[in-house]
Amino acid sequence: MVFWISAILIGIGVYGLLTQKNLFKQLISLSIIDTAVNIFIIAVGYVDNGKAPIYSKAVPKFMEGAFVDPLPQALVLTAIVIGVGVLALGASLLVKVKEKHSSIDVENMKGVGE
Amino acid sequence: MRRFYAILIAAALVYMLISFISTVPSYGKADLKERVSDAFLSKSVNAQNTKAWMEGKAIHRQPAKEIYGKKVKEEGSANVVTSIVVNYRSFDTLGEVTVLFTAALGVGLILGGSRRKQYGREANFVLKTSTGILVPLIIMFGAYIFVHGHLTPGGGFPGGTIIAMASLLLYLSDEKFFLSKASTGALEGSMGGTYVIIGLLGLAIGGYFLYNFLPNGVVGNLVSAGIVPLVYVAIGLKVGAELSGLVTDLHSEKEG
Amino acid sequence: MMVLLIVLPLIFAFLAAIKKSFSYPLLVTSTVVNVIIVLLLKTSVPSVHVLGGWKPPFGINLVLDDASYYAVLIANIVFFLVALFKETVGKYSTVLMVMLAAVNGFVLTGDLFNSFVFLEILTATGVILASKRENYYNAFKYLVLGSLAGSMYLLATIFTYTQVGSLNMAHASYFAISEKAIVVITILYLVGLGVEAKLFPLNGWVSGVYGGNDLSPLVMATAVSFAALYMMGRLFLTVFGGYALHILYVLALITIVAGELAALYQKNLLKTLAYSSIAQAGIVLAAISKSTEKMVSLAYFHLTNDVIAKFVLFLVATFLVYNYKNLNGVFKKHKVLGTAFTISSMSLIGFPLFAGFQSKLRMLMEMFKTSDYLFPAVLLFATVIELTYLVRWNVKLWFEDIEDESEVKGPALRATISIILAILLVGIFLAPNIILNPTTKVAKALLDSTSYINNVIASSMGGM
Amino acid sequence: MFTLLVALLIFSVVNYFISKASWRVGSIINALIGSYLIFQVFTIPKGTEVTIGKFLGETLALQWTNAGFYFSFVSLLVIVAVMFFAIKWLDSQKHPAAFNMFILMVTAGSLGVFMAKDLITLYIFWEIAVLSSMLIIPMGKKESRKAAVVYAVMSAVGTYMFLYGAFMIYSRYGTFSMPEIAKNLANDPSTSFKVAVVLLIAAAGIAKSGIFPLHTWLRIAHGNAPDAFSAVLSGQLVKLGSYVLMISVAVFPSLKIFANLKLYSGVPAPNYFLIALGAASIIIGTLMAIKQDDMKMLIAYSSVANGGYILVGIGTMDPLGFEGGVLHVFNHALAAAVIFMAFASVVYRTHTKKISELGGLIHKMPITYIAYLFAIISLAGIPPMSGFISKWMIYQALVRKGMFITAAIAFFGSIGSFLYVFRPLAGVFLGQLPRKYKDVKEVPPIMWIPMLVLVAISFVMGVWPFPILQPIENMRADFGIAPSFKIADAQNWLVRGFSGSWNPVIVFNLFITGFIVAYILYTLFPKPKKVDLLKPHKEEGAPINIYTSGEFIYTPELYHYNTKFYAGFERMYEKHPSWEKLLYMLAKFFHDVGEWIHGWFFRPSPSAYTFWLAMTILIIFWVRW
Repeated sequence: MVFWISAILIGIGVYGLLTQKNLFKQLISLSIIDTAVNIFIIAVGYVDNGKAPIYSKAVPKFMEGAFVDPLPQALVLTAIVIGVGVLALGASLLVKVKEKHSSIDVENMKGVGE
Repeated sequence: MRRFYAILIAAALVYMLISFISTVPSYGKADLKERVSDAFLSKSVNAQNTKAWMEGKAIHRQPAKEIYGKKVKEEGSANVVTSIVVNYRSFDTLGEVTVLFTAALGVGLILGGSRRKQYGREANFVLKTSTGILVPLIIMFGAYIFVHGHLTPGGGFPGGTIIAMASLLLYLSDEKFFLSKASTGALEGSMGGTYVIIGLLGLAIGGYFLYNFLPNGVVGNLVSAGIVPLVYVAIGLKVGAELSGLVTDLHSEKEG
Repeated sequence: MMVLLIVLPLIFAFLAAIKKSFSYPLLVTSTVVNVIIVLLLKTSVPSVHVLGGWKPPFGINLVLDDASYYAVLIANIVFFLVALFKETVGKYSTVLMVMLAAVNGFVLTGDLFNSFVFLEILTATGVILASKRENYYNAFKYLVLGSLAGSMYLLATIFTYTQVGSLNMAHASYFAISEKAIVVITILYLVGLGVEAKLFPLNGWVSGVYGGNDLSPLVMATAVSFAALYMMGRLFLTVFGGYALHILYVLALITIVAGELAALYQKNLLKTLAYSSIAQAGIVLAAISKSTEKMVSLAYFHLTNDVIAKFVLFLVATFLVYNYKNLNGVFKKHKVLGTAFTISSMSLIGFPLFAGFQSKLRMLMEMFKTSDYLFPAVLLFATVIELTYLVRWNVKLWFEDIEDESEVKGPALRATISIILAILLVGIFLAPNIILNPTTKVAKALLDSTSYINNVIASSMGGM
Repeated sequence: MFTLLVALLIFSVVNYFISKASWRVGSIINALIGSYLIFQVFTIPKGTEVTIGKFLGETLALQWTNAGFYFSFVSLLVIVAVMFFAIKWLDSQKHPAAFNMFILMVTAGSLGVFMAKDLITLYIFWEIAVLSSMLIIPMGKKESRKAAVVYAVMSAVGTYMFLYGAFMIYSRYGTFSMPEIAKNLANDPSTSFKVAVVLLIAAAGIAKSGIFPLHTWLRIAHGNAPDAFSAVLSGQLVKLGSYVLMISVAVFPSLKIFANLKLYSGVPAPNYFLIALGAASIIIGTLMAIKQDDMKMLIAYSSVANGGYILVGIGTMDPLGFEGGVLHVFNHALAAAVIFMAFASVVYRTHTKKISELGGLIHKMPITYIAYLFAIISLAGIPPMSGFISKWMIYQALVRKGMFITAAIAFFGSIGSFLYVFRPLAGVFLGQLPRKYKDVKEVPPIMWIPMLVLVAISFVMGVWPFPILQPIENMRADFGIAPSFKIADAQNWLVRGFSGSWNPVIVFNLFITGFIVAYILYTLFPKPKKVDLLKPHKEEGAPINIYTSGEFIYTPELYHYNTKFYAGFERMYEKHPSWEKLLYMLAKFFHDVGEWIHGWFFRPSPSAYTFWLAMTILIIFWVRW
């Protein structure tokens, strides 16, 4: 089910990228796709009844099936940060696009035609 | 019409992805024995025989063992995700730090502001006062998060982000507030450098870049897991400085 | 040792963040040091560096074999050459250092997720470089496409993980992935990497990024392009040996034709060259997709020639475009630059006396030997079109009557480097083996996944 | 031989720097080197083979054959003449140093082509010749820039078809060496392969020698190249094409290769096809030449027609036809070179190449006039010049083979050539001298001597053709085309054909007699008087009301009788379809496709990129399942 959600989220992101004329909305669509992929990654590592992979007094022992897969979580951590970086870059570019082309709407931008 | 086609395409993509998903083990049925994760969880990477493991003949099954509160020779952080992020796959994290570094750098270069942007609206009294109270607490909380990264959920990235929240709060509450680029840059650079230097020390001492050359201690203790807390502190400060710098860039404009 | 290639530029970049005014000297230092390290590394091919001492497939490992060594060599030399141009580099020296680290990491890494991380750094730095000279919208377009591709790449990596159980390339190569899963994985990788490798409908960003300013084409069209195409070979030949190659072949052929035709239409010098670089990437990809040792070797031989020629072309073209309003007859004022430009473009077309001839003819011959008649026909057709626009530009730049009377002082460094590289192109024609020997090794290394796997496994047994 | 070529190539670069210091020294050195080369080609023993080296495991080699000798000799004659001509002519040019360098490269490239033993060597030197000539062409006037591009593209189309053919051969027989290929082709059972390969190889020749579908570059390239270089282009570079055509039908013995094919008029279908192309070129070249007002373009079209003659002659693979075709190479080379040099001299002095702007230069430039006169006599194929012999041989062969339509076309072309060569003669040299050229002088001796030397050679070979026929006979023997009788019979002073024989010396004497009689008559009749062309305008003001032969005369130039010289004749085909336009349409088509691709895939917004990315995944996904 979670897989389906992530697939549908990717679809939504793609839909957004395809239809939105506002560049910032496109950036957000991109972010949705990122999130969808992250959800997928986390979902891939889920084990039924598994706990968060942290040893503590409550779960001091390594046992088969006791924990969910920690590796996807580590990957997602990285992926999220990368997403943040890209988002920040994109946003700052859009600030400048707005300055230069007077709009961030694809149809109203001035001086982008070749 | 455009939307209709877009829906069609998106639907086709979703259909395709769902058909892809059939190749993945169904939700909740992931078998960690077939993955490297079991070795991470049981902290027994060094005990594995690579060739046999890859061939799949080996005992993928790891024996159950007590870990919390014990001295584990291989790895010492209670949080396994942290042990992966900062130890087993620390190089990824170096890359990750670099991405963030690049983003901050890029935002600085693109926006190129050098003085505080004035919005012309005064923050209200509640915000101002509470900022004064909250900022030290937030910073402390952030520091707590990344110092305990190897024990509890969290770590350098969340901790750093929380610290950056503090500076964001300061920006929101005060039109005059401006962090100098030089200071955030210096912290950022020196902390990034620290991370790399820790790695290089590992290379010098153990022969491998990012080698854990400090004793692991007892799993669950604050002082344990070798270089992990050090790296996480560096990352935390670096991310904090970076994101603060990013916030600074977004709130600044060009001279004149 | 090889990890220094990635780490040193990185630490220099961090240092540059502390003191901005040191960034350019640091860039020069790091590129020089890197080139020296690469040259020293020659003796330790093949070797594997296990990061943190965590043996593969559990930890991350860097693999230096003949293939990655060659790619690293080219990339570092390119960065060294770019670093010499202080004015062009401008404020972007820190970015270049990060990018250098990323290129090296992308090429050397033996881990799929790690390669994703470096790919993202490449995209991010590429976007920053592209935004130079207020080229923001094109940079944004690249960012969107690049991070979409990144998502695909990441998805593919995760699918691989669920199948293989690790992220290690050697393990993925070793593991018999089920037929159904490998289709999924290769499609996603093809799309994800296709954006950087300039595969046809995914290469819309190229003209905007290469044609937008004077710095990004110099590194993107050469070092980054080389790294991406290297990774294409690494993934599709070594790791997923043989899957999806026919799709790659078809797309590559379309890429060639589309790139050349778009270049024919272009009126802007930089964009023309950008499209030509798309077409060249198509040729390389088509050759890679044949997956025979000879063809792969020729693919990288051709790529090397293209990289050298493109470096010279962009070096000259960016100088011209950003110094003169009207380009008619500018080479009358800059004879040396003009000569280098002409030699490089002739090499690109494949005239005898220049390097491109060697690679193109050999490729044709090899294709005919394996009785593939389609690729040569496309290649020759593309060459005719390529010749049309390159000759048109050469004639325009050399012979048209000068309209822009202003005269910019002759750039001595640019002229020296471009003419040296141009002479190198002639040298490669005379002695193709100086490039062919290493590229043959590259092809061997890429196609021989067994020894790749064995290297990695051995590293986990006996250490470094 | 190889050292010679390499030395030439290296020295060409050296010469650039010498010429930078003093281009005159450079061009004198060039001329000396050229002269030395002429002697050199006689000293190399036939059959010498030199291995250049290995390429892809195949040996590249040069071989000195009879054909190579003949073509090299003809080429060098033209090139050396132009080199001497250039010593003075170059001072009207902007890039003398580059000219000196590239013309030496052209020489090296062409010699390499004629010496090549295998197709790859041929290709390499071919491209060197193309490349260097391509860089000379744009040194001319404004239009020449475009000309260079058109030239390069057309040439490339042919060349890459050639290359494709060469590799097809290689993939089948594993060799590039021409003698071996000839052997293998003769024994190959697959007809379609042979036809394809021969036509692909011939494509390079078709493009280069300006045969019908790819002839359009001649007009623009010859017409706009630097004037003296047009002589090399038309006289020499075009002959590279003829050489390749000869390879495709004679070196690869077409009669043997296509022995199992149906014969049309005694020649196999592929040859017949080539002959048809040649015939088409004759028609197009002649008709278009008649129309031209630009004298260089006029001769450019005549080169198309003459290329057609050569192809028709060689294509018949008949002893006489072959000899005629090959001899026509020599005749046309010399004639075209002299004509273009004469034009170059005219342009050198008057700075225009429009026939309608010139006139009456016979008084100012008599030597140039004489050179031009004799050259066009040879070009039109009138005895006693050597042009007659080759055309006669070709007619003989055509009639004998029963190709009456082709023969008729050839005759038509011959008559047409009278028309078009007369146009510049009348327009440039005869008639009234425009006032602005009243101070024009004859060109200096260093420019007219090369012209006269070439004319003299052509003349002598017309009277006594046996020295030049001998190497052709050797060539013919090499290719195994044996006649039933001796064609060139030096002992009896006879040139034989199927329908009879003739003695060139007697023919020459007859013509000289006729000329003397005509001259006597000319001196007896009263001399013509000169009228000032501009006089009526000066006296009467605007000459709008003047009306003559259906035209209003708005400007004095329209008085010139060369304006619309063949108007009546041209009207007959003025609405002809233009092949050149068709090719431009093709080019435009590719350009438009490029625009379309650009607009759809490369320019658009992030949405469109996403669209293509999604479509790619979906299409791959759909294709795979």
